[in-house]
Amino acid sequence: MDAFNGRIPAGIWGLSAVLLAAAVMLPFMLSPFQIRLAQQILLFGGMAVAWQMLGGFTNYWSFGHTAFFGLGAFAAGLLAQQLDPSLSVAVKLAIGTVFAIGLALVAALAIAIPVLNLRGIYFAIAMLAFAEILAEITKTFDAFHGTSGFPLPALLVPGLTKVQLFYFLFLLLFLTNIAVFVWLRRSRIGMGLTCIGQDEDTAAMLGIPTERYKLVAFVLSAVLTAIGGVLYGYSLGFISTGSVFRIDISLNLILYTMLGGIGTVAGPIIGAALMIVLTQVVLGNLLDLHMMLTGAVLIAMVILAPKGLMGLARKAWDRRRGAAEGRP
Amino acid sequence: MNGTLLFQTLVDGLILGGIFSLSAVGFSLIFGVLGVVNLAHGVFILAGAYIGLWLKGALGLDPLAAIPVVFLVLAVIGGALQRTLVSAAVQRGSLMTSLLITFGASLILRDLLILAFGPDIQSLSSTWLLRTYHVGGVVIDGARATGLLASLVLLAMLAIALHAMKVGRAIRATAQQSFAAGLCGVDSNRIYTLTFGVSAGFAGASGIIIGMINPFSPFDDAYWTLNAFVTVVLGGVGSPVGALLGGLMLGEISTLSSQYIGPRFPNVFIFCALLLMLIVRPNGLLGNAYKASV
Amino acid sequence: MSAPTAGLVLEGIDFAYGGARALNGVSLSVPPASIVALLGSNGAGKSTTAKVIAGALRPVRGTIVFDGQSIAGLPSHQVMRRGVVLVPEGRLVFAQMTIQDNLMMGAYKENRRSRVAALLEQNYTTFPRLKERRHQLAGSLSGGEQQMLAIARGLMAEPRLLVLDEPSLGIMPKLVQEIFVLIRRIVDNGMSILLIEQNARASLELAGYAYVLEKGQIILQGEGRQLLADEFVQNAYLGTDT
Amino acid sequence: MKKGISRRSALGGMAVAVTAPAVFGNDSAWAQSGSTIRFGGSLGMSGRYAETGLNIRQGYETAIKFINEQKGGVEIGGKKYRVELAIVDDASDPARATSLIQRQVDGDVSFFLGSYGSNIVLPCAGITEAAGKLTVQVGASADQIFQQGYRNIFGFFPRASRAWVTSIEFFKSIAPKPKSVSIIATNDAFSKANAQAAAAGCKGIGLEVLDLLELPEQVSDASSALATIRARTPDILITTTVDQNSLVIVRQMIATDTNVPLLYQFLGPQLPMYRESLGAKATGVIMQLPWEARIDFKDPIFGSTKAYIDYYNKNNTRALSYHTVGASSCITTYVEAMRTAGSLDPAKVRNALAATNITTAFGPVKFSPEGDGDAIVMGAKIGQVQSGQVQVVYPKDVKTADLIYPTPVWAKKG
Repeated sequence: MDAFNGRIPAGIWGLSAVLLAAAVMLPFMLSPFQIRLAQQILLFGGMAVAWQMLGGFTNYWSFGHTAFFGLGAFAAGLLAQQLDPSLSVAVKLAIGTVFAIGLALVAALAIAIPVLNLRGIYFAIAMLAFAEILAEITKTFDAFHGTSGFPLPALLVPGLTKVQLFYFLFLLLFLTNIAVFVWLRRSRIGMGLTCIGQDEDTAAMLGIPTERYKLVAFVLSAVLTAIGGVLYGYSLGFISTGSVFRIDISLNLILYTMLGGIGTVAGPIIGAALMIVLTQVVLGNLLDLHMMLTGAVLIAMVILAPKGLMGLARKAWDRRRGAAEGRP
Repeated sequence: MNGTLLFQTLVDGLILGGIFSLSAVGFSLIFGVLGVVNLAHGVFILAGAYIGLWLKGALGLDPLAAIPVVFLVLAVIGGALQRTLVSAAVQRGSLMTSLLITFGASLILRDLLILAFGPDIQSLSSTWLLRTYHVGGVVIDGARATGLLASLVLLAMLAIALHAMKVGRAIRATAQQSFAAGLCGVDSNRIYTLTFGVSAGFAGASGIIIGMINPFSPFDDAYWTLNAFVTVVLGGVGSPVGALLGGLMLGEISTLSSQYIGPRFPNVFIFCALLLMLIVRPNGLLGNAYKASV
Repeated sequence: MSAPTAGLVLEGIDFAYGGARALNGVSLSVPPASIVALLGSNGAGKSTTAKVIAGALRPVRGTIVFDGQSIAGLPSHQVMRRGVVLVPEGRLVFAQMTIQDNLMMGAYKENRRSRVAALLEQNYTTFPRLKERRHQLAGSLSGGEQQMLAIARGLMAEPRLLVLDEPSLGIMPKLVQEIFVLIRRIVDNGMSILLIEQNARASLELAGYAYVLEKGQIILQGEGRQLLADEFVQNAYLGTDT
Repeated sequence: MKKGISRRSALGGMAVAVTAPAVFGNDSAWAQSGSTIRFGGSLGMSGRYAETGLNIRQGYETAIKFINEQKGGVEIGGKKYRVELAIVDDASDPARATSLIQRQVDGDVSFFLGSYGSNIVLPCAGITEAAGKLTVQVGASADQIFQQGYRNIFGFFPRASRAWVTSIEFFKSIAPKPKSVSIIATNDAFSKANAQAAAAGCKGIGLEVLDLLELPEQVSDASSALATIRARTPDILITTTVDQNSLVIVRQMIATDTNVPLLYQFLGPQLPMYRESLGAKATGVIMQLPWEARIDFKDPIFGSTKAYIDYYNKNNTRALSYHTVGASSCITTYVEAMRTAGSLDPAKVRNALAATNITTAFGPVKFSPEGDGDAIVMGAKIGQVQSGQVQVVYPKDVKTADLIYPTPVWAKKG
C-alpha cells in the first residue's frame, strides 16, 4: 500500500491536468445529448466516489445513499420556495446548498450514531431503511410536496446553455469529491479505515479511533452526496419523491464502484461512464429488453471481474511487467 | 376508542400478517443459512403467482391445487440460480456482491415475466373466495382468512421439516457451522442449493396465495422483497417462527397505524419500526436461529 | 502407490495460504489401531495439517493415502465417508442445536435409523454426562463438555481414524485427564488416533509414535517415550518439569 | 491463465463496443430524413405503470402502421411522407428520460408523443419547449404541466382539476339525490390531484364530503379505510386510484361486506379483467369513460371509430383500451394539424394544433388555451357495469342504459 503517504507521481498530475483541460473544453464541442451523458457521468460517478469514502475502505456499504441525495434536493427545493422571490436564482442555489449541507450534516450525525454500530449486511439494510423512511416522510406529509412534486427555479447564466451550465456545476462537485477522497485516502483516517476494513476489532485494539474515523468518512460522504442532490434537483427543474429518492440510485453508486474497481479513484468514474453509456446509448432505444440486458451485464461483471475493471487492468499490467522481467 | 373497531383492526392485522409471514419465510431462510440477502425474492413470489395463472389457464388447475407444482418449479429455478450465479459471486467476491447478483437476476427474471405474461395486472381469484364471515361484530374477509390458514399450514410444514427431518437438521447445522457440518459428511454446496430451492419454492407458494387475494403485476416485486426484509428484521432470521412473528408484527403495525393514525401512515411507521429494531436488536425479536447475535 | 498400505500415510505435503507457505514437505503415517501424536508450537502448522487430512484444505503437492486409497483433494464430506474423521480445534459444536441433534449430525452418513439409535446409546454410555442433558442446546455446555460432545459427535461417524485437533485447549485439567483416558479407551476398540496437541507431556505418554512440527516442517520423530526423553523436546515443549 | 485472458478480452471488447458509438457516433439515426415524419418521445415501459405504457405504445404503432400500409403515407403541402415511430423507454427515471429526449431533440425530431407522470413530463417538457418542439400526449394530466406557460404541450385529457366536470354534473342528475360522499385516494400525484378535484366538485354542489382517506401508493390492504367507511356509510364512495389498487379495494369491500349505494371507481372497471375477476359482483360500479366504443365518430385517417376498432382487432390480440385509441388519435391529430398547416414547420403545426377542432376515433379533439383537453368537449362520459358489460349512463344524449341506483348490496349480487 504505497498510496498512503508517498508523493503522487508526476505522471498522475500530468494526466489529471490533461483530463481536466479536456473536461473543460468538452461541453463546447459535444452535442447537448452528449453533454447530458457527461453530466450524469460526472454527477453519479462523482457520487460513487463520495460513496467510497466509507464503503470503499470498509465493509460499511450504504444501500441508502439516495437518502442524502433526496434530502439535498428537497431541502434546497423547498427552501427556494420560501425565499424572497426577488432573490436571484444563483443566490437561492447558494443558500439552498448551505442549508442542504447543514441538514445532511445533522441527519448523518443523527443516523450514524446508531447505524455505524451495525456490521456488514445489517448496516446496509439499516441505510436502506433510512432512505425509505425519508422517502415515505416526503410523500406522507403534504408540507414536503413529495407526491405531487414541485418546481425549482431555473438557473441561467449568460453565455452558457442550461446543459453546459450544469455540466460545469457537476464537474465542480466531481472535482471536489475526488479531492476529498484523495485527501482522505492519504490521511491517517484513510489508513485507519483500511485497517477497519481488514478487521475492525483488531483495528480498535491497535488503538485506532474506529468510531471517529467511521463517523468522519460517513458524514463527508453524506454531505457531498447531498450537494449532488441539490444540483440534480436544480438541473431537472421539477422533482418529486419519485425522482430523487430512488433505490436504483443507491444501487447504481455501488454498481459503478464495483464495476470500475472499489477503492480506486478512476474505478467509479469508469464504471459510471460504462453503465450510463450502456444503458442510455447502446440499450437506450430498446423498449423491452434493456432492463434484462442491464441485469445480465451486472451479473457478468460481478462474476468475471470481482475486483472491477481497474482490478483486471492492474492484473494485466502486473502480468506484463512480470513477463518483461522474466518472472513467471 | 371503540372496542369492536379495535378488535376488528387487530383481526385485520393478524390476517394481513399471516400473508406477510409466508411471503417472507424463504427470504429469511436464505438469509439465515447462506447469509445472502436475496433481492430476487419478490420476483420469485410473482413467478409463483404467474405460474399459477398459467396452470389455471392451460390446465384449469385450481390455484390452491397448483401449489405443489409451483413449489417444485420455483425450487428448480431457485436451486439453479444458487448453483450458477450466487455461489460464483460468493466464491469470487463477497457476500455483499451477492446483493448485486440477485439484483441483476431480479431484473432479468422480471423482464422474462413481462415477456411471458405482459405488464398487465392479473388475478388468480376464485369467486368462492369473496365470502364474508361475521363473528360477533367483527367482519372476517374469507379470502384473507384462507390465506392466513394456508400460510400457517405451510409454515408449520417447514418448521417440522427443519426440526424433525434429517435434511432439516443438516440445513440448520450448515447454517451454524458449515465447516463442522462438512466434517459430519454434509455437502454444504448441496445444502445451499437445497435451501435456495426450498426458499424459492415457499416464495412461489406464497405468490399463489397473494395472487388469490390481490391482483398482481410484474412490477410488484420490489414491494414484496421490501416486506420480506422488514418481516425478517422484525421477527428474526432463519426460522419459520421468526417469520411468523415478524409478519404478524408487520400486519399489526400496518393496520393499527392505518386505523388510528391515518391510512396513509403505515409505511412511515413500518420503516421506523424496522430502523428501531435494527438498532436495538439487529437480528429481530427471536434473534438469528443459527448464529449468535451481531 | 505400489502396495496398499493400511492406515494413513502423508507424503511430501505442501500447502500455502495465498503466498504464505504453511506446510513444507510434511510426511507422516498413522498405522491402524495406534495413537500417533503431532506436536508443535502455536502456528507450526498443526491445524493446517489436520485440515489438509480432513479435506477442508487442498494440498498444493503431495499424497494422502488412507487404507490404500488416495484421499488428497477430496472435499471433507467425502473424506469422512472414507473413515477419517476430524474433531476440529475449538470444538465447533452446533450451538443452537440440542446435544442429541449434534450427535445425530455426527451419524449423518448413516441412513439406517436402528444403527443411529444404537450408536447414540453407545455414546451415551461412554458419556453419561451428555445423556443427562441431551435435550439442552449445545451452546449451554461448558468448554470441556463441548469438547466431549465434539469427540462423541466424531465417534458417531464410526471412524477408523479419528483426528483430534487440540482436544485439551482451554479445558480444566481435571477434564483433560478424563479426555486422555477416553482416548486410550477408543484405541482399544481398534480405531487409530492422530492426536494433535500442544500438551506435549500427556500426548507423548499416550502416543506410540510422535512427530514434531516446526514452521511447517517435521523436524523430529520417534517413539513417544523416546521423544519424552529427548533433550530438545524437553527444552522446547515440556518446559521445566515439576 | 487461459481463462483470465479470455475474460479480459471479453470485457475489453464489451467496453469498446459500448463506448465507441457513444463518443464518436453521430445521432443520424434520429435525424428527420427528407420524406419521413418521425414521432419521438418516451414512455415508461418498465415501471409500475408499464401497462399504460404498453397500451399507449400499441396505439401509436397501430396508427403508424395504418398510415404507411393502408394510406401509403400522408400528404402535406403537396408532398407524400411516410411516418415513423421512435419512442424509447424512460423507465420512469427523470435522468434517463431527459437525456433520451435530448438525444431526439438533437437528432431533429420535432414532434413528440409524451410520457406520463409529472416528474418525467415536466423536465422533458422543459427541453422540448426550449427547443421549440411540439408534444401531443394522452397520459399526463397534472395541472402543473399546463400552468408553466408552455405553448407547445398539448394533452388529450382535461387537466386533473377539470376532469370531474361531467362527473359532478352526473351526481347532480341522480335521483334520489345523494347527500354524502367519501373519497379513497392513494398517495401518488395522479390519485391525489383527482381526489382533490372530486372533493372540491362535490362540495360545490352541496354534497357532504365525509372522509378523504389516503392509502399508500401500493395498496395491499384497505381494511382500516373500509372500517371507517362502514362506520359512516356515504351515499357515494369515490376511489381515484389506478387499476390494480381499485381492484384491491373493491375486492376487499366485497370480502368485508362494505356496502355503499354507489361505488365510483375512476379507473379499473374499464378493464375486462376487472369485470371478469369480480363476476356478477361488478354490477353497479361507476367509472369514467374517456372513450366508449359504441359511440361512433368520424376519423380523418381511419374513417370512423368502428373502422378503427376493426383494424385494431385484426392486427392485435391485446384488448383495446381507451389509452390505445387516444394514442392513435394523437397521431391523427398531429397529421391533421400538419395538413391544415400545409407544412412541417413546428411553429405552423403548433398554431394548427391550438386551433384543432376535429373528431377522431377517440372522439372530438379540442384543446383549451393552456393546452389540455377541453373539459366539456373532451370530458369523460360516465359508465356503469351492468351484467358484465359497460353501459354509458351519462350524459343523457349518448346513454346506452339507465343508471342503477342505489345498487344492491354485495350479497344480493350473483
